[in-house]
Amino acid sequence: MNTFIQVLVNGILQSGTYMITTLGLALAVGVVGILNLAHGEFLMVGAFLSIIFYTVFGIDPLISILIVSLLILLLGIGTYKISLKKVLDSAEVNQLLLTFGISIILQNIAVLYSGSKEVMVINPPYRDLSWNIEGIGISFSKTLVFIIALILVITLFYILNNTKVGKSMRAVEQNRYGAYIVGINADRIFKIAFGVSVGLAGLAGVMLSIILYATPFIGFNYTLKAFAIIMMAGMGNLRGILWSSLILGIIESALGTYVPGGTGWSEGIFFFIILIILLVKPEGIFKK
Amino acid sequence: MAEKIILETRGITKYFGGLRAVYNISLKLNEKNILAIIGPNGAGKTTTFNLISGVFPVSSGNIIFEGKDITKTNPAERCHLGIGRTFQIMQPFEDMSVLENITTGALFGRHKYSLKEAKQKSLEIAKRFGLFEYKDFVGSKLPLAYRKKLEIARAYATSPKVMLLDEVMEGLNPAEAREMIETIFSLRDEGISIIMIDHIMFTIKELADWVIVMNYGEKLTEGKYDDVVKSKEVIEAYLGKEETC
Amino acid sequence: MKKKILSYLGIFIVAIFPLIAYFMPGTKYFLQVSIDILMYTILALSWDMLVRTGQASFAIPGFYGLGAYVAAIFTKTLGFPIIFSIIIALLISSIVAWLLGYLTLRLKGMYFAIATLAFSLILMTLVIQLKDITHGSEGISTITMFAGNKYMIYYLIFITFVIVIGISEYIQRSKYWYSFTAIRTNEQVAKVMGINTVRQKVVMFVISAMIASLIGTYETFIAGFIEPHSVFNLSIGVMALAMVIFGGIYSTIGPIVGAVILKIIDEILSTTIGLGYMIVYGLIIVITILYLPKGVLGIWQKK
Amino acid sequence: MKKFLQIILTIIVVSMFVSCGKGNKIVMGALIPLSGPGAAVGIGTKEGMDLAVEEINASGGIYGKKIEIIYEDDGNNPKQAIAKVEKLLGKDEVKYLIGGMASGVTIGIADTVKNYKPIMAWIGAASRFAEEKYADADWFFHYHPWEYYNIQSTADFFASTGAKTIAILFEDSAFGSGGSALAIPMFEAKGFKIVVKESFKSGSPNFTPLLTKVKAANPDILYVICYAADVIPLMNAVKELDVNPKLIYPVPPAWPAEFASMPISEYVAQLNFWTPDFPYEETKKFNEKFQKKYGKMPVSYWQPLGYVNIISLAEAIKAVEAELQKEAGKKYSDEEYKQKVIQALANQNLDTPFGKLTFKPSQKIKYQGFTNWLTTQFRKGKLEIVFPTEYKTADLVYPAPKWKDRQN
Repeated sequence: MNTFIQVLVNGILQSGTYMITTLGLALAVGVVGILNLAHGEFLMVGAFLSIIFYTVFGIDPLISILIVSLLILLLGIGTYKISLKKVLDSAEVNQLLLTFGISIILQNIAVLYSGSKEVMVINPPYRDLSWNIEGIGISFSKTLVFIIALILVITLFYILNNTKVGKSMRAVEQNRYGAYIVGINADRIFKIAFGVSVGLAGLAGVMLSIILYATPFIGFNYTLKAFAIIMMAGMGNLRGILWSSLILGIIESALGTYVPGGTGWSEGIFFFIILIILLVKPEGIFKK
Repeated sequence: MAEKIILETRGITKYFGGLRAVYNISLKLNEKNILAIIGPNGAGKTTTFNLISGVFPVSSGNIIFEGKDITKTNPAERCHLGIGRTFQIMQPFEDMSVLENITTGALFGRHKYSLKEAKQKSLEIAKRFGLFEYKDFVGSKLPLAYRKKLEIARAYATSPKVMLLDEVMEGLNPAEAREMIETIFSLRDEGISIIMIDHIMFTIKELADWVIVMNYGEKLTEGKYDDVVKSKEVIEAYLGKEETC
Repeated sequence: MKKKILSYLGIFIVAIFPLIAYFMPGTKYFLQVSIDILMYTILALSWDMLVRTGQASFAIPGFYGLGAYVAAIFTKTLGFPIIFSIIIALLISSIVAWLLGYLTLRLKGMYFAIATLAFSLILMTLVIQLKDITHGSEGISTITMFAGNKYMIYYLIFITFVIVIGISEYIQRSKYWYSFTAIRTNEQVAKVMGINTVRQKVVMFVISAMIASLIGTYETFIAGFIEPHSVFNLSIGVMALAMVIFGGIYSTIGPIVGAVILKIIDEILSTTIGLGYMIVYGLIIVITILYLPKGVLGIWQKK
Repeated sequence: MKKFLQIILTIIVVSMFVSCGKGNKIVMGALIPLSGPGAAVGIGTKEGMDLAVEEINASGGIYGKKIEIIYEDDGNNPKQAIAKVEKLLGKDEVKYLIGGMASGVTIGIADTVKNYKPIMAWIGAASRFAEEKYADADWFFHYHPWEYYNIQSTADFFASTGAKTIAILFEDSAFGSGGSALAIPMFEAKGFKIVVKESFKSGSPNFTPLLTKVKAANPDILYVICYAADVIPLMNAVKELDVNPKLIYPVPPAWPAEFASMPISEYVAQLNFWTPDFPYEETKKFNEKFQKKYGKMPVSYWQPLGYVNIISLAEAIKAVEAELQKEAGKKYSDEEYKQKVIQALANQNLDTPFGKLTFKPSQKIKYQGFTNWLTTQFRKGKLEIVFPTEYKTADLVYPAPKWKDRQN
């Protein structure tokens, strides 16, 4: 019984990582309509910045998280202005290639920066803090990631549905030219949405720097998984991301604990579930 | 009337999820006739076309073409049997020129012409529908009237026995409309049977041999134009609304 | 007409390249690089042919790895001659592609891309985990073809290259150009125009998969050693995409130009700049796509 | 824009064909990963090599001949590596092929290298399959220990602790799979019971499911074959789930520098090929030199290994050159010269940061360099050598205290 509860806890905490790394991309894909292959690299830059702030200026990640997210948000807006803006109307493959180019650049700048250090880590005091309740171990930092992810999902959901900016975003999502006609500045909305999307990636990066580490190549795998989770949830469906992450996190956790050799299969199973869902319900399992 | 029935639907019905888009529509199209379907927006006219051309499978009911049940066939097979259609929102293949659009119809339509024949054929068709001077234009850059013509030309290139024309008159000026009416007559005279959806009453009056009125996905009434327009329900449901606004 | 002469000239140069290279210092280096370039060209073409039907696939790494592994297993474990292993690899890939195609090709855009990506990653997991058959991550050592004779390898790949160009050009000039373009721009209309869209897409998917898998088998017998992380490498798929868009999509010459230029840039940058050269590589891609959205070929095309 | 690109391309192409004259130089070709995952190892190796080259050339080179290294990026990919080997050996005509990291690359280039038979002073590859590939190559000098040496040392050490059960976790690429494939039978042969064997994907690790399983199995030793990046998340999860094996024994090729200062590192033991704390004179000297040039401490054994790679080869060449110096006018043909260098390397007895370097036959190849491994344990942020006993600097703490009994 204890093991079972531990498995659930592990799965739920892992789903926090999936949520927080997927959320920003969902905004880019669902609202701006940009297939951002460099999402994971913005996340990676966030993790690097968090580590730099901690080691160079001694600023704790939980404080620098705002600065870093803002910096990455600005980086995103800059990237949008000089590059992405020009491919908004191009074919999806052009966006893929452009963001692929950006991801190569960011990755290799990070390679130069980290040099012979295989991995960058920091050790804030709460890093290995954990509670042990009746034999169930719960990590503080992972719980923090989960809670922040949850808050972000709910906030974003609220913003998209209830505020003026959010409503304009949804209007733009549905009909770009129509939005122009009713006086929404679509370009500005895209700029903001993409900036926020990338800023969220940066924020996720800061959280990863607390629970994991940073390497120049940490991002790509999260990009792939984020795309897959978005497809599973259904395009532009934020609540779906919450459920999809939970399901995948718990399955991964149960597989790793109960099945001999399970962890080795977990990535295969992860994508197998997604493939099946795409085939059975291509619009995503959690339709709005 | 002892005319031969070429296309018949028997109580076709379509649900989208829980929504009833088309319910129990039965119609008969006689050979070399022009059948018009009218009705207010959202009456299910275009959905009916999609069911006949196979774009959507029917939820229930049957479609009979030349005496054979074609309910279970896919759109391509229906095209090969001889059902051609145009789309209300014009959808030329954007990466193709006008001529290439038409060629595509000839290549994969009922006769499956070879590439050489199809190219030949498409030139003839372009001339026949007055598109020759625009033949190298990219489809999406054509003026509206010509895009309508392209829709018809492309469907015609598949050598159909029945053509489904979805609002081909919409947005045309009187001169263009007149030309279109002549075109439709000429198709009929060639032996093609036609079902058309339209709003513009004078063209229907002139063209249609038989009129079906739809509302809320159901058939309201049918008959000759003069009879139908006099029907009380139609005036209420359709003419009363449409004409006044 | 001029175009035709130019393309024959191009193929002629590729054909006699080994003779030119023979007189250069470091012959085999240039041969090896050209082998890599030709292999990427073929992959890029196979990706382009499929994307002409509107389906942007990430299954290339999957089929590349599948081909490589089937060939390696049949040669190493079962002792088949190379040529038979290659044929079996092609057969198996075509069956897998046929099944996968029927399942996934009704998905569009991103959904199809993610489904095929999932396929590639699932295959990689299988290969890593089924150690008894595949030797897992440690890889399989087999034999090299033509005893490692680079000239023979070059010409084998050159022949493949010509055949694939032939297939691509056939598609461009036959009725398939019409059906593919129609399916790509508006599948619904294409269906109503009498095009059996599912069958056309599946057939193209199978051909494209077989080409990727054939190149995978070549990799096995060029290096004589394969490991899952390098043959199921997703960057093989992304590179094919990059080369196609870089050169010019929906054509035969575009992917070739893209593959040749990108691969040569890669080689030159890595040997001259060394550490950090990928930054410049990334910049070149970004600048090209921003200023030449239709790829390098866009320079010659009218607006 | 177009013009700008043209100019840049022209410059690059021209610079490619203007190769520097060979003249009075000794050119070595280094094949290391400089992009993609593995770049950190390549960069570390390069730092070590650059340090050695600087040192040798500053003291006048080898009888006036300066050393020059051409670095090529193998991208950690066997096929890419083949092209680079062809460039180094065929186009640049280097006589010495050095560097190396991944076993896969080493296996993949074998057939190509055999066409040239250069002097291959190789610091990478630990897989037994790589050893097989070079079994007959009498020009192949392998510095890095084969993996069976480390598994053997590990097994010996485990036996010395009195442990009975082992849980093995390994990362799923060639490094971890290969290691576990060797380790499991060897441990079983020594009478250990393997209670858990699981693979995981390095790079995006989620250790909690695995460790929940380990906790249930309650092994004496938790043996983890992983990369540097995995160590800290692993130990965080071990603590989080309160997993208490008697000994935790991860074996990454390098440690994250910060790990030692973290409280979770206490009592963690591991096999070390090299650490900056090694008790040799040369180790201290190397650390100082490295610190002076780069302003930081070395972080992995690749830095000293790259250094040793050059120093060792240079010493051998120097020995041959010395013979030539003795008799003026004497000349060796290329082949003779090569054989002389091979001879010199074979007879080498060099003090290095890793201890003595000599080349002796291993299971398959003729010239194997290092074979020793030391077991160390983190104690108050420092690595103490606990096994084998002759090098011991501290006693092993076994079993390690349970998490709840520790201070922090």
